Order: sequence, then C-alpha cells, then structure tokens
Amino acid sequence: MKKRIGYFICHCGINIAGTVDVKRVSEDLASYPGIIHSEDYVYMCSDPGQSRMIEAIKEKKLDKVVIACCSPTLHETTFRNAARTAGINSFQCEIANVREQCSWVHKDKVKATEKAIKISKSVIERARFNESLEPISIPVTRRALVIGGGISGIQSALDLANSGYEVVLVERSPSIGGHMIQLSETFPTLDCSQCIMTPKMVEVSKHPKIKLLTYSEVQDISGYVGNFKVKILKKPTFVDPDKCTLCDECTTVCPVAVPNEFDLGLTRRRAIYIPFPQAIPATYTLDINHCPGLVPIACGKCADVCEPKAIDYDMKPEILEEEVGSIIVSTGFDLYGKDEMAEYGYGTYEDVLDGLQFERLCSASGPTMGKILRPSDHKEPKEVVFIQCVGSRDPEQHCAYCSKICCMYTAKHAMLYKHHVHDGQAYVFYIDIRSGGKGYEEFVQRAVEEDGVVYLRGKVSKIFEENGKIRVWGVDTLSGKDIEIKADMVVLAMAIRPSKGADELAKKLKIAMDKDGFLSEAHPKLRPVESVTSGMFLAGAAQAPKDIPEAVAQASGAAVKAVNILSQEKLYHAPTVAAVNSTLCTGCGMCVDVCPYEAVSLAEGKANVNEVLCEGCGTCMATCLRAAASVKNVTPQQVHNMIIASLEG
Amino acid sequence: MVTLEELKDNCRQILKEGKVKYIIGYKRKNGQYMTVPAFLDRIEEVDHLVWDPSCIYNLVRYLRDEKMRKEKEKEPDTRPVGVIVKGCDSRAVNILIQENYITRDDVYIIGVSCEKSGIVDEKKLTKKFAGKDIRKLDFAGNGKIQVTCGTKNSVVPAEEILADRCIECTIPTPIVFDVLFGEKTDREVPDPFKTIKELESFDTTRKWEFWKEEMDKCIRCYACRSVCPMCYCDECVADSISLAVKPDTTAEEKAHKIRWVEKSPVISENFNYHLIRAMHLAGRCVDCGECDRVCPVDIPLRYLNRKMEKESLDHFGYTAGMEPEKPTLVSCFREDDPEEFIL
Amino acid sequence: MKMEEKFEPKIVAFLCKWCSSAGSDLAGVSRLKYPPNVVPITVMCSGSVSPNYIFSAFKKGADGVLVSGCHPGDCHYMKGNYYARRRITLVKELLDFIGIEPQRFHMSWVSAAEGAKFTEIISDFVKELEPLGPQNKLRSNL
Amino acid sequence: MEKVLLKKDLNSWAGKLGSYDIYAPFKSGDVWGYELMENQAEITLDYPNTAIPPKKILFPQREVLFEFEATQEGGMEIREVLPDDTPKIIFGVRSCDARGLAKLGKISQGGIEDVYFTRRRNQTVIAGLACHNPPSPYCFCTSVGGSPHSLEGMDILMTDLGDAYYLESVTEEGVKLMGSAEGIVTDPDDKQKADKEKIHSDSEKKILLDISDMEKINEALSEIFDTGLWDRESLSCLRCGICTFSCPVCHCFDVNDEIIRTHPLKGKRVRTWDNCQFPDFTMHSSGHNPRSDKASRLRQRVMHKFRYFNENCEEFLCTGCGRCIEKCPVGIDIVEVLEKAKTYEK
Amino acid sequence: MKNEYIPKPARIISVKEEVDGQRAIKTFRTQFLEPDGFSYRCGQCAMLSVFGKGESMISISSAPHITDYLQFSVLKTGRVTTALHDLEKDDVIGIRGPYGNGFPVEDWKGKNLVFVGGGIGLAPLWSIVHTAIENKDEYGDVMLIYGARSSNDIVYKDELDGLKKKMTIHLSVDNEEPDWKEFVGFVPQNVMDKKPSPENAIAITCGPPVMIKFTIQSLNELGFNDDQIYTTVENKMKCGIGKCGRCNIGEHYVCKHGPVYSWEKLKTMPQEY
Repeated sequence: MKKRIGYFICHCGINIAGTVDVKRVSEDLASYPGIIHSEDYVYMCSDPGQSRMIEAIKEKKLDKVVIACCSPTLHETTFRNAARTAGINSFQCEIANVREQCSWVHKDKVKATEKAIKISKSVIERARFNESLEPISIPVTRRALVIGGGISGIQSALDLANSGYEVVLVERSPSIGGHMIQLSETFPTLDCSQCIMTPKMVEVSKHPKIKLLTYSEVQDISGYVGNFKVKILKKPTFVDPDKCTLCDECTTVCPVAVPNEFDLGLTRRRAIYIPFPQAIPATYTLDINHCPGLVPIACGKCADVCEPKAIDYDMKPEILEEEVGSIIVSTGFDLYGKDEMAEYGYGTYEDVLDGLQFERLCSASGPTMGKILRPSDHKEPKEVVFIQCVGSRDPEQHCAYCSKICCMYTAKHAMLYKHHVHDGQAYVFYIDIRSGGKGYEEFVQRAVEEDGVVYLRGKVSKIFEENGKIRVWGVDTLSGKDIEIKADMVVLAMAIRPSKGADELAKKLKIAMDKDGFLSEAHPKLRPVESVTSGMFLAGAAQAPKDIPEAVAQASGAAVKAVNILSQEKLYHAPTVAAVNSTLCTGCGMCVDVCPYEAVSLAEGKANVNEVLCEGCGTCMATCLRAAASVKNVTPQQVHNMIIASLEG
Repeated sequence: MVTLEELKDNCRQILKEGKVKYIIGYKRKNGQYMTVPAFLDRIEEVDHLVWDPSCIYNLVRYLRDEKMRKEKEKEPDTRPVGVIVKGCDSRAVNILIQENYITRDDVYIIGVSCEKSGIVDEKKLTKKFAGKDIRKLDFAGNGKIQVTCGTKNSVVPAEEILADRCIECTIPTPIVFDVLFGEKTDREVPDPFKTIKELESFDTTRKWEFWKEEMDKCIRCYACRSVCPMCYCDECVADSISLAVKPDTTAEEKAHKIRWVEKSPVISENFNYHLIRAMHLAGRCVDCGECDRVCPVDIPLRYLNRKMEKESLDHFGYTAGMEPEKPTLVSCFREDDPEEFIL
Repeated sequence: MKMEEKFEPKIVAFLCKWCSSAGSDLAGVSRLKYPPNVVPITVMCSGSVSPNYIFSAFKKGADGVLVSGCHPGDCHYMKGNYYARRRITLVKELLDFIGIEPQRFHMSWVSAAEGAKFTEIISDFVKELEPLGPQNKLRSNL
Repeated sequence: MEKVLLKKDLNSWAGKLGSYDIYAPFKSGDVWGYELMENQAEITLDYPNTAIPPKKILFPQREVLFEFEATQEGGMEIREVLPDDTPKIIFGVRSCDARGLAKLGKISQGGIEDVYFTRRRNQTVIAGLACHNPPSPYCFCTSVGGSPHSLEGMDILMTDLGDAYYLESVTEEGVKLMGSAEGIVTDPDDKQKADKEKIHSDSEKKILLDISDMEKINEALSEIFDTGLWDRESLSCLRCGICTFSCPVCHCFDVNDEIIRTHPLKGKRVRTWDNCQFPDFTMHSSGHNPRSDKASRLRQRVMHKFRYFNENCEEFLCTGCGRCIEKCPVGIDIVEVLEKAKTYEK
Repeated sequence: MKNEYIPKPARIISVKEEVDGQRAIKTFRTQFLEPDGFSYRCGQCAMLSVFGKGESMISISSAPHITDYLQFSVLKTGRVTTALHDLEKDDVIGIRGPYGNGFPVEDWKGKNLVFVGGGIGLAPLWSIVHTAIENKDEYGDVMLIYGARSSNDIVYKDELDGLKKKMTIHLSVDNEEPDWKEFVGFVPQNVMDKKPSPENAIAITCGPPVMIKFTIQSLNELGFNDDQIYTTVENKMKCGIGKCGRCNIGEHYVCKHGPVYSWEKLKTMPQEY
C-alpha cells in the first residue's frame, strides 16, 4: 500500500509565516508523492493545532505525519504524543525544523520558502521509510553492587539498602572504612572522623539488606543495565569470623612483623592481624603474603593458640556470582607515593611525612596515641613545614590537576599541630589557597589568625637533612625573599591519584577513564554521577579528588540514580538502535571496534547488536563496508532519499 | 634467493602429508614465459610450479572462492589451503585474518621473497624487448632480472621492466608465512609515493582533466573488484544487485536497496563506483596492483588506492596488513589525529 | 534582455543532532542571518556520515557538502566524531586528488553554543562557492 | 568495384565524407579503441586491433530506450528515443569484428527485430581492413569459419598494399561509398591484384592457433555438459566481464530505469551490456540462481558460442578475434578449453 | 518498424489483495489508456513497467476471451513487484507484450485437462483454466489440484468457491489447520491421493521448482507420459523477446521457444531454470 502522509506547517504566529510563505509550502507539498493531507495552521503546538492533526490522522487514515515547525528539541515529544493519541505509532511523526533552521535565519521570503519546501520534503522522505517502533523493554534485577567500601561506598550502600534494595558491597581490603577511618579530625568542624565513621560501618555490617564482601575483588562482569552478572573473588582470610572471639592471642604468637598499612608504615603488624580495632567485619586476617607458609605449614603457631579453632589453613578462595541491576563504583584514591615523588625526601627522611601519616600521628588511636612526635626520635617537633601541591598542578612533571582537598586538610593539619604543640610553629608553603566550601574560608582564616600558622606563598626548592633538622629552602614569592626553615618535621600534601588497580577494574566494567586515570562521568555538567556505561554510576574520589561532604553527596546521588533503575520492573530504551543484516554481514568486526557502547559483538561470524546497550549513534553504519549495519529510522536508504529531496526541491 | 626446487619440495611434502587441501601457485601459460594461477592438488602437478618475475597474480584472491566453496559443502574438508604469497600478497592474507574473513588456520602460507627486485610488467617488458622472442624470466639477484630471448640471456636492472607497484614497493618480503623462501630484505625506495605526489602537484583543473579522461574509459567490467582480494563481499555496496539474498530476505529489503551507482558506464556513475571503492579500500589496499593490471582499458586505478595508502600513512601512521590483531584504519582513532582541514 | 540569474550554490549539510544541529538552532534563536543555500540533514552523529552520502550528494547536484559534528571530546556518543574525522580526512583527500575544488567540501566542529560559528561557516561557504559556479564534475550525467 | 587508394589520400577521402560520422581506431595510452573522429587527419589504420570491438558503436554499452515523465494529469508520457540518423562509417574494422557485426545483425533480426541495432546498422558503412599479420597471437578466425580477409559483414574491404589500400566493395553501400572517392582512387593494376591476393593467402597462414575438427565440436560439447572439466577450467576465473564485454558477438544486456528527477517523476529506461559471467546474471528475484557457480557460467559461455548458437544458426557465436584470451586477466583460454573438451575423458 | 521495448501506458482499474504478509500476492486488472490491439493466448506473459523502478515479466491470468481488462497476479518479491504492490486503482503502469508461445490449446482439444498448481503458480494456469471452462464442449474433464503453504496463501479464493460447480477442484495446505477440511500435505502428495487418470489427459503444472519436480514424479507414477505433462518456465524471461540472453537454456531462448514446455522436451535441456 502507498504511504498516507499528512503534512502540517505551523505559522508559529509570524515566527515562521513572517519569512516563509506557509500557504505556498502547504500547496506545493500537497502534490508531493504520498501526501494525502497538507495544511498550514497558526500554532500547531496549541491544543487546537494538535487536534487538527489528530482529526486529520483519523479522518484521512494517515499513517505518517510530518510537522514543519520549530526545532524537534522543542515539540517533537508533543507531536509524537499527539500522533499516538490519534492511533499511529509515535515514530511515524517527524518534525521538519523550518523555524530555527529556516525562517529565523533568513530574510528573503522567496528563498526561505523554497528552503522550507526542501527541508519539508527531505523530512517527508525520512518519514516515508520510518518503521513503527516500540521502546525496548528490559527486565531489571533489583539489586545493586557497590565496589569499594570507603565512605562513598558505605554511603551509597546504606542509601540503597535503606531504600529497600539489596546491596552487595565489595571491598578489597579486610575491612571497610577506606581512608576516612584513618583520619583524625575532619575539616572544617574538627569532629572526630572515627566517631562519625564507625556507626556507619556498623550499620553496614548489621544491615539486613547489605551483603558485605570484604577481602574480595570483582573479577569479571557481563551483561548490561538492569542485568549485570558479576563474578567476585573472595580471598581466604583463613579465619572464621563467626568463631573468632577477637582474643588477639594469635597476634602475640605470630613471629612475623610487617609495616602496618593502616598506620602507613608508622607501626608494624603481624602476619595475622586485625587492621584496626574498629574493623568491620571485626575479625582477623591471615596475610598469606607474609605468613611463613601454609603449604606446607611452616609455623602454625596462631592456630595452635586459637582456642575457638577459628583459624582454618585450608580456606580456599571462592568465586561468588552475583546478579545485579546496577553498579556503583567508589574505588577511592591513593596518595602519590615515594616512587612518584622523590623530590622532597619522602621515603628518604623519616620525618618527611605525607598527609595521611600525619593524620595517624594526630589520631588518638594512632601510633603515638594522639601525641605528635617525630618518627625518627619520638621528640615533639617544634617547627613543622607543610607543603601543598606536592605533585599537583604540575603539568610538566606530575599531575596537571588540582587535588582539591589539600588546602583544607593542610590548614587542618597546621591547626591540629598547634592544638597539640602549643609552642610549635607551623609553616605552610602554598601556591594558592582554594577554600571554596561551606565554612572553609573561615576555617583557613582561623588557622592563620587563631593558631598563628604562617602561610608562605611559594614553592619549596630543596629539602635536605642536616644535624637532625630538615632544612627547607624556598621562596616567598610575595616578598621575593628566599626562605630557609630548619624544620623538625615536613608534611607533604601529596597529589591524589586514582586508587591502584582502578584502571583494571574500569576495563572490566568497560567504564572510560580520563587521561589521569579517574573514571569518566557521562557528562561533566549534567550527568556527573553516571558513567558512560548505562547502569553504572560513580561515587567519591574514584571520579575526581573530592572531600568528604562532596563524596557523600555524590554517593547519595549515585544511589538515587541506581534507584532510578532498581525501582522499575522494566527499563525502557529508545528503539532507534542499530540493526545488522546478517545476509550482508561478513563478520569483519569493524562495527565491534567502533561501537562506543560495546553494544555490538560477533556471534557465529556475524555482528549482533545488543539493543539495550546501543544508543543509535550510527558509527557502525558508516563504518560497515557492506551496508549491513543501519540505524532504525535513520537508515542509509532514508538519508539517501533525503539527499535527493533536499537537492531536487 | 628462492630456490624453485626447494619450494617445489616443500609443496610436494605438504601435499604428501595431506597437510593442505591443495596449493594455489603459478604455472606457465601454455608454453609461454608468462604464468597463470595454478591449483595443485596432486603431487605430480607440482612439477609445473613456477616462481619467477612473471608471477604477478595475487593468489590470495582465490581464498574467497575457497571460502564460498566450503560454505556450500555439507561436510567441507577443513584442511588449510596452501597459497604462495609475495610480500604484498601476504599482507592481503593478514587483512583477511584481521577482518575475520578467514582464520590463520585456513591457510598454509608459503612465502616467497621478491628480494630486491619484483614482478615484471608485461607491457614494459614487451616494449623493451619488442620483436624478440621472450622465453623466460629469472631473478638475477641484486635487483636485476634475466630475460631469456631465444637462446640469448640479457640481464637488466629490474627497475626498467618492473611493474609500477613493485618499483614503489618497500615490503618485498612476506609479513606472515608458515614457510619462507628467499631472503628477508627491505627495499630502499627513495620516495615510494613519487607518482602520487606528482599527481598531487597538478592544479585542480589538471587533476580533474586527468581523472575525467580515465573514468570516461571505464566499461564497468568490474575486473578491478573481481581480482581484488579485499573485495570479498557477496554483493558490492556500489551496485547492489540483490545477489546476497536468502530465502527469508523480504521483498522490501530487495526492493529498497540503494543504488549508489547505476549500471550505465557514464562518467558520474564510473566516478561514484571508483570513489566508493577507493574509500572501501582505504587502509585495506596492500598495493598488489592487480586492479591496475587487469583493467582492460588501462585506467590507473592503483593511483586512487595508493593515494589513500599515502594519506593513511601520513595522517594516521597506518600501513595495511601489518598487524592483523589491531583494529583497521577506520575502526580506530587517536585523539590527536590531525584535523587541520576542519573548520 | 533577460538578466543572467545569479548562481545560487546548493549546499547539503550533514549536522549531528546533538551539537551542530543544536548549534544551528541557536543561530536561529539568536536571529543570526546566513544565506538560505544550505539544506540541513540531521543525523545522529557525524560518525554516522558515510562517504557514500557525500559522493551521492555531489552526484545529485550539490555544489557543496558540509559535515559537522561535536568538537573532539564533546561527542554525545563519546567517540563518533573521532571516527568521522578519520573517514572524512580520507574523503577530503580523495576528492581533492581527483580534482574537485577543495572549497566544495568541508568538515566543521560546531558545538551547541556556536550559533555564530555555524552562521559564519555557512556564509563563508556560500561566498567560496559563488565564484566556482555549479558543480558539474560529479553531477549525474545519466 | 575494386579500386586503389594511396595511403596519403585516405585523409582526403575521409574529408569528402563530411555528412558521415567517421569512426576509426584511435590510440589513447597503450589502448586502441574506436572513436568518433573529429579530425580526419588523425585517421590511421596502422593498428593491431582495438580493445573493445566495434559492436560498441552499433550496440552501445548504454542505450536509452525511451524517456518517461509523469504528466500533471497523473498519466505517464513515454518518449521513444531512437538513435540519431546521422550516417556513420567505421574505418578499419577487422574481418573478425565485421563478422561479429554480421552475427549481431542476425541476432537482432531473429524473431522480433531490435529496432535500435537495425536502425544503426542500416545507417552505418563498414570499411574494413584485411589483416596482414594476426593482430594477436590468439587469433583463430580461420578455425571458426572466418579468415583475415573475410568479406562477411563488410561493405568495403581494404587491403594494405604498403603505400596504398586496395579497396573492394562488398555491398551496394560500399559501392556508393567508394564512389565518393572518385578522383583520388585508381583502378587496380594486375600487380596490385596479385599482391592483394598474395597478402590474403599469406595472412591466413600466419594465424598461429588452429583448432582441428571444429565440425565435431558440437557433438563433443554435448557429451561433457555434466563433467568436472568446467570446475577445473574455471578455477582461476575472477567472474569479471572482460571476456564478454570485449567479445564482438556477446550481446546480452540488462534493462533498468534511471531516474532523472523523482518528483514529478522523470527518467529513462536504458539497456546496458550485461554479461553471463557476472554471478547475478541469472539471479531470480526469489534468490534462486540457476547458474550460481563459476563453472556453470564458463560452461554457458563456451556452450552458447560453440553449441547452442551452432544448433540454431549453424554457425559459431565466435569470430576468433582472440580478445577474450588475450584480455583475460588470469589466462583462461577458450581455445584451450575447446581442445580439452574434445579430448575430455569422462 | 515496431519498437518492441516501448510499453503502452495502462491504468490499473482494480487491485485485489489475494494474500498478505511475507509472500503477498495482489491481482491487478488493467486497461490501456488508448485502445490497443493487444491480443494474446493462454499462457502468454506481458512485461509490466513501473516507471522509475523497471519492468518485470508477469503471466497474464485473465482468459483471452475477456476483452475489457488484462489481469495479472503478482507475488511481491523484488524491486518492481514491490513497487507494483504499492500501486492503487487509477495508477498508471506500462505494458508490452504479449510474449512467449502460450499453451498449445489447439492440440489439447478433446482431452481431459489436469491442472496442478502451487502458490502463485496458479496464476499462469488461470487463463487456460477459465478458457477450458468457458469452452467446456471442446475439452474433456477439467480437474484442478492446487495447494498453498496455508489457507491464507491460497489465491483466487472467492473464484475457486464459485468454480467448484464447474470443475473438480482439490485443494491442499502444507500443514494442519483448525478449519481445513481438505487435503493436508504437499501438492505432489495430493496428486497421488486424487489419482487423476492419464487416459487421454494432459497435465499442466506450475509452481515452485521443487513442487514441479515432485509433481512430475507423481504424475509419472500415475502413468502420465512425459509428453502428457506441461509446465512453464516463464520466470526465466527477462526482455521478453529473446535478445538479452538471460532466458537462454541450451539451444533454447525461453522467450522465443517457450516458456511452455512439455516435460519430454524440458527434461532434455540443461537444468538451468
């Protein structure tokens, strides 16, 4: 049967009619092949305008309509809904933009009218071969996976769980808590980090909807939004947490001592250990890398002393398979280490510390029980130099970006130092002070005014040890004077890097990373918590350096985004996706290479489109040498006819 | 240098062992010095095998026939097919592998090195030895070719009679092979894109006059795409002929195939056909030059593909058929790909 | 005596939906003016523009063809414009090689904010094409 | 009528033929082809043979059959497009090609007449040229009922005597044409007559290929229809169209509509050369393809030329010009195939 | 000199949808815009043009004695037939012809006629079926054995009902259907089931190639000699006049020598149809 197309041109008051002779257009189009009905109307988008369209569709049994009006971004949905009301598929309604792309940009009425005709004809040619499509529906597994158990992951997990959805929280270390649990106090309120963090950790461990998998890593992931299948490797801790009574006998007999990660090497721990007293899950872990050996058992002392027989040397790694509908990635950050940053004597001089080490020094539960003492001689440092932007904002040698939180935590460190060592002097070398945030600027001012912290604008050129002092050479660029400080301790505000291993995970998840290795958001402004992969969201410092409130806010945001998916029984996806003609496809795989969404794969030598993942960009279509791929309703056939119509016009 | 006897022995051996289904090689054309493709499935046929500077065919093209044959058979013999390849031909095999058209196991690649010379252009040869009774061509080493006329041998610098493509060839040794005969060498070419640069230096009008005259000659016999190992599509996009039709192909699908190019051999259609082909060969053409050779009206088709080859290299550092495990030229990008021309 | 009609070049512009088409919408919203010689064809992404479209447009009588997409890094589909850039580079070189005036084929990056740039590109394009006269080289001579 | 024309006068003869479109061999690059000559001074007959036979003049690769245009009233106006009626001369046609034209003429007139070919043929005079030496090592005209100086299909046969052409009229048209050369031609003397005869008889001996027992070929072919010969011989075939497009008697075509304007519809119905070696030649729209493999297509080409046509018309659909052998990019040799066909053991 | 390539414009006066879906069939009746001396015989074909799309050879399914229209039943299968299916009443197409030799009806006079058709294969038989019924005295018994994939695929449904009074009609569908009371199975099986007598009979079969092959086997089994069996290979016809080369099978050009063949002749020809 011939197509029965209706054509409507909107005057848009004088917006269109002022430059385009709409009567002439409508008359001209009336004789165009397939046009059964052609009319002009003053405001097509108005209720009477839409009614006219609906009436015409019903009366003249139209199966397609083209409305020449404003940009489709404005009223495409309006008219498509109206078309559906009239009983035709919404994809049988197309918009010809004769306002923004014609009447508003031209003056010559004759030429603008001709152009409006060409635009209309070309859109009619598109409509002529439009398929009727229904949104693609996808069932949803109504559970979520959160990767990373720092504050962001915890927040996301709790928000999701409290919304009623099951959450699998995967943490690679033996305890959740991340970096926040290492901190002493938090800016700008100086409340105790552990005090506000532990209740959340406990809540996670007690929450009936949260399945906590610590000492575990995501190994493999397949599927797509709403239907991910995740393989998780659960590494053996060799300790049964249910039996363990936390008596700590095992650590006393363990012959091995290694640097304690939690205290960043400021203390040592045993091969069997609990990372920190408040660890969740509250249990011990046998660190296989440092244990003298299990196969064959080389030592066995810990098991010997364990009364409840909680230690099981035969524990094996487990692979767990979980099905989830949505994933939040909150893999956090690491600080620049000594491998990356050797300039300032970090790793060489004992009394040159990084920010996290200083946090541990300040912490009441830290290695010095809250006293600030030099690691080298356990004396109280009287002059401490804090250096900001170590590795940050240095495009030539290090990271080009600003690590964002250093200004604030350095101010906090200086302040905390003064609170501990009243007669001490804190110096801060800075490039700029970035203290945007609620109460932040006031906080920095307090450090300067109340705690007498000396801020020096400039870079440190050299640090070296001499006579038990660390000599810091620098320049105060404000006064232009060379500065030399004989410090007792130096604290470096190291650049923030994506957590180690985040890149591998990103590859498994097929989430893009930016050039610095942080995970890429789908849109820098409008989709800051979504990854480019549908159904996966980002939280916390994995996406970019951020402070706790920001991380928590993003985590909650990500949780809501995940709920957007999980709260639905089915997801709907635009059906204008690619399709492959398998007769023509030779399976060369070029479309697989170019697809930005990993939506195309090869099966039995033919390309296959996962319609759920496909966004319909059509790059496969232009890449395919055999014209086997095409995007529904923007097929090469349609574009070919549009080209002809726009040139014949 | 390639020893023909060794090559033959290897072929006999793999046939004897049943390692290959058959071998695609070269044999003499009916008592003449030029060769034709040979399909050897019996050991005794290997006696006729030839390798000399007349072996111009890119035999990789026949892997397509083999694949089609296999697809038709109910219980196909899945042993590999032996194929004799030169440097350029081997890159064509690589592309077929890169594009999943064949697997590495489908072929037993018998590489032969062109070393410092290459394959002779029959037209140049007959011009140079006009009126002489050419009997035989041989590689004479050191970039020379021995031409036997009657009973007289003359050794000439290869460049004088080489096919154009061979003159500009920098990869005379197979990139991929199961067994290689002859020496692995490169070929120093002062400017492999000299001809293209010359054409580029023409002004717009002169370029157009040049190509218009060439395209006007095209009779659309499609020998160019028929001989091309890369043109393995069942149905060419340029003139969809509904050849790729299955019982479930709908009438609409057949009816609405786009005719980018009409059958009429007029300039606009000829241009469209050859432009589409050039685009489709960008990053895939290995400059085996076969399209150029087979053209019955002597359109220098190679130039179009060679131009694309040049741009692929200049802009994107890409050479076709070198790394089959990597994406193709147009299915990858670098963020810093040049874009001076973009407004 | 009949005045010789002024040559009005015909331009087909393939605009990606998200940036360039939106940019040309902005030109409209801003009431910028450019010559009416261009007919836009909105495609999803510049990465979906097949060389066949371009050749076909010339064959059907286009005097100029424009392909326009998002700036690198801004593609709605992340990478489509990078692929387009490679492909179109080759088309550009090829057309130039066979003697099509380089002024007849352009690619541009026009963001949704660059209404003014779109206006300028079209105005310049028309100006460039006017002295060249009709494109008859690739036009169908069936 | 028999006359002698000095070679130097060929151009002035051509100059007298102003009312005709003159086609003659023309070399572009390394390739000879028949071209419409704008400048008579460029006419030369010193050439081997053209790549594409002169059938392209009488049966052009693209022929517009008619034009159609939708009328305002919803009808369709159909305008027949006939070849223009300017008389034509083709100079230098070789005997094989002239015979080819004669065969095409028979095909065109058999059954329903093909208006386009007939009309062109009727207004064309063939001034052919006998061969001294076979233009190609693959010539085998003498094996298929022809000769290097065959008169079939000619209006005039010219024989190169060195400094002059010996002209023999074959048809009334030829006589008329030779009449126009009055004043610049002379009557041949006995030596010239003898020379011509000698050239003719010598030229036959120079043909290198000779297929024996051609009278038995029909029978031989009829016995090997279903044999493996065709698979074997077609192995190297590329499925291109060179052999048939360059054949002086291959005449298959396709008919298509070409659209000039889609709305209101205007277009042309054209026929273009087609080719039994293209895989889509016999393709049905259902997807059924009776000759889907190379072997059956090669068989069709050989069978049609040497058996089917022979059974209908008692002659071969081949003039032995050797082009398909010479031009085949992979050395498929129809003579070789025939030889094998004769001796093929099932 | 008549230019055989030029079609005459004709108007579609009615379109009837016989079968819808994947294998759609429509029946068109047409009238020439200007009176035309178009006369034809049973089994001949005509070339239909859809301008801008091309031309396609279609069997004439109306009987020659009907003079006010030409009827064609068209299976939608390719470019031209799809375009034809898009046409409506009053649209203009082009027609040239008639082509082919048609059925040797004169030779069949006085004989019993057995028509065996499958799917769209009834269309080429339809003119002779009607002719035979119209001239009942000239022929013996007329039987039609016709089958389709399903009851939805049966063409000329309404007419078949009416014709049942005038001739024996045996229908079949390939697979069981709820309300189907007639034969279930393939056409050749139905032939074996209904056992038409070869006595003084001619069998004319048309349909898909596989069906024809097995129908002939069935007929042979029932005692039909090869010279009693006829079929038509009109789908080989392309230009209609034996010039374009596509219809060449062996020494025959189907356009000139066919398309109607006795099996006795066709079986000696190369199996390239």
